[in-house]
Amino acid sequence: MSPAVEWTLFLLLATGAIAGAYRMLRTMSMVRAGIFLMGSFCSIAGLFLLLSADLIAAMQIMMYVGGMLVMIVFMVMMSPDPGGSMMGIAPPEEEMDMQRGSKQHHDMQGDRMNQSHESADEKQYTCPMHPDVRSDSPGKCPRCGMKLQPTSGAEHGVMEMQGMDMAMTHEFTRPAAIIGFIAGAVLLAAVLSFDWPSAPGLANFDSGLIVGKELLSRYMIAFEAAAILIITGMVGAVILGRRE
Amino acid sequence: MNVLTNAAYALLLFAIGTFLTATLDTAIRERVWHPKRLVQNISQLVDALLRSDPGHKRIDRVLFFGAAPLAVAAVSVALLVVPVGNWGLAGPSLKVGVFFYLVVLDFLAVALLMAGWGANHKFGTEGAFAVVAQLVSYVVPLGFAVTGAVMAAQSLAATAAVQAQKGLWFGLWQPLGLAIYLVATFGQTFRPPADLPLSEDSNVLIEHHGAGEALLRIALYGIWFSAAAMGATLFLGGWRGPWLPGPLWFVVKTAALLALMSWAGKRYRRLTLKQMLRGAWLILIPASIVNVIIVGLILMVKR
Amino acid sequence: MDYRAAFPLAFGVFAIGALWLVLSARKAYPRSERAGGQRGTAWVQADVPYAVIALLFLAFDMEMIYMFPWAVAYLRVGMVAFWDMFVFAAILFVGLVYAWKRGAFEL
Amino acid sequence: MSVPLAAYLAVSAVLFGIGVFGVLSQRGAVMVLMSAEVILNAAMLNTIAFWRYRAPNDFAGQIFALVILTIAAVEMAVGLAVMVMIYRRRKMQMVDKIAELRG
Repeated sequence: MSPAVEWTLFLLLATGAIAGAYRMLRTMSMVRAGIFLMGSFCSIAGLFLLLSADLIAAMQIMMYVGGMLVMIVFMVMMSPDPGGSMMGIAPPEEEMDMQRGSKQHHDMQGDRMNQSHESADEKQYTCPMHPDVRSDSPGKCPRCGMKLQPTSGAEHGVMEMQGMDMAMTHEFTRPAAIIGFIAGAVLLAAVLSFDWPSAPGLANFDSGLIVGKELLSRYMIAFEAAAILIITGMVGAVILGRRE
Repeated sequence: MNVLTNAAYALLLFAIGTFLTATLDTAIRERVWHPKRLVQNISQLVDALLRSDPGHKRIDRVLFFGAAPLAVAAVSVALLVVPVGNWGLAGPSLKVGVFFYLVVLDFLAVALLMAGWGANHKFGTEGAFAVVAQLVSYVVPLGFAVTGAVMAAQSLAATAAVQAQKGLWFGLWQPLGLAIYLVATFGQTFRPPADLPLSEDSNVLIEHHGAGEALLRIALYGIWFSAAAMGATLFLGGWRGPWLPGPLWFVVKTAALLALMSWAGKRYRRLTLKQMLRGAWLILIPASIVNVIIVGLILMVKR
Repeated sequence: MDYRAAFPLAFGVFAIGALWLVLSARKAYPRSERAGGQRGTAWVQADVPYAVIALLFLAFDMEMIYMFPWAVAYLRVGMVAFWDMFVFAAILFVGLVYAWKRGAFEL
Repeated sequence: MSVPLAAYLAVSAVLFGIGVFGVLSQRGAVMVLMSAEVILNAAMLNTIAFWRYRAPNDFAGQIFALVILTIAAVEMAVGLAVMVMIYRRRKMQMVDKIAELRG
């Protein structure tokens, strides 16, 4: 593979992996979150292919496509608004009552939205993390410093519905972001400060055969431990998940 | 150059496969053999492909419009690993080809889920739930059925399976494996009688019209073709056969499986969610584990 | 190990398909041709009947993944491999029977 | 292999940071699980990259990645089962409202 092609593929897949994981955290729609994360995992599988670990790449996709679809079903089942009210695409007034999800949205935010319809330039702005912070002009939240967003905006973090708190993130988001940033930055600095050796050449091999042989000889303990782990998971799932 | 050849191979197979499948399905389900009527199905698809699919105002646009391209891309990648003849194409000789195929098959379910949920319609959502139910039921038996062929071929490459069937077809001494493969294929490719996500009141295509619907239907035909082709490759000796050239044998065997499946789709009533889940977990999965053990015993004794 | 063709094929077909849909969606589509039908909401907070089965599926999916490398090496390793997988499959079978007894498949 | 090892490790480090941020900031229990999956995937990417660049003839790296994948799957199954239980009892699944798991 020529260097240009390899770099292009690497950059595409790396962008996909990082953007997918990040978008997963920033979207209101649960289904979109699952699909974005699936995209991230599939990009990582693509990176595995670039690293010539074809078997692991296939296993990764097999596991995570199934796993993410199951997760999406659970999120849709358990969260109060899995569609993010279908990403808050504000429906036209006359079609409002045809859609229940939007109708609730409408009831709750009705006054605010009507206001903004009557006087379009008197837009209200609110902090994604602190719904009680309101302002008539765009700016920064006095409490956490995040950018204020218009209340009728689609993809902001907070919605009130049926009196329930609908925020995706809790109030410690800023410290969490700092910790995450520090963790990533420390690792990144460590990675970049070291002079890594280049890759040795690779013979043409059948990874399925080699992994199978290793699993049945040197790493049989991993194989049997996996069986125990899987049955533990099954029993746990059945006990915890069954109906009363 | 090799990359382009492989890509062109997969796309050509996609086009031919869709045409073959659509005409055969029409012929068997509607019992018409008139050539004009046979191509009508295809011409309708092409006609729809030229019309637009604007969706309505409340769809989730990313998911709604992403579904059809994802489905088509998945099918063309899946067809990359199907060997049609002994031409030395790199695509069919991928080292983990069979596993690769099963993996790519899952993306059709993802696409249908996206289509159903993105439509923002009650029936679409129920269709999306049915898609996941079908995936949950049929992936495992399909994988276990394929395992039997992999054990006998001692390789995950599809071409190795064809080479290993020089003497006896796997389908002849693993009839249970072939049967489980075929039954699970209905579920994985959303063919009748296991087409609950495409039925009237849980329909993932409910809001799709024009080009979007046409692309998804083409992908459904294509994936069905690929499943039959893979079945022929793994259990019926692939392109191997006396007298005739390889590709012709491949087409004959695939067409036979397609005809069988089309007939079954006409013969049996649509399965309900409960029937699918219970049938898969109480019959297919135990049977497929038993199949793996039987195949293992036979191979041990034969050695 | 020539997987190179998969990348341009996947990206290319996806891009062409998406472009086709987006470009054609710009043209007007006669409203009368659309299928009618009552539009409900997409989402009702429902109890998915197959929740436990979906969790079992995760475990079996993992088992299947282990099955493939095992199946390739099976004949070349010999009798040990057979007993290994026999134990593996038996454990799973026990899990399946347990789930069945606990009523996981009573939908 | 013209792409250096450091590039893969950098991607993995960024993914790890995103995963940590997600685990600490999300309220939905399933979202926390998904963020944990991102962390595990960062680890897997590291493992495979080191396998390819340091010891491609010893398949221990791939086996280790497989073990991580297994753990991720089982974690997912049991985590979701716990959530189903909590959801069925209390009809909610926001982690900061669940103080104790004894039920």
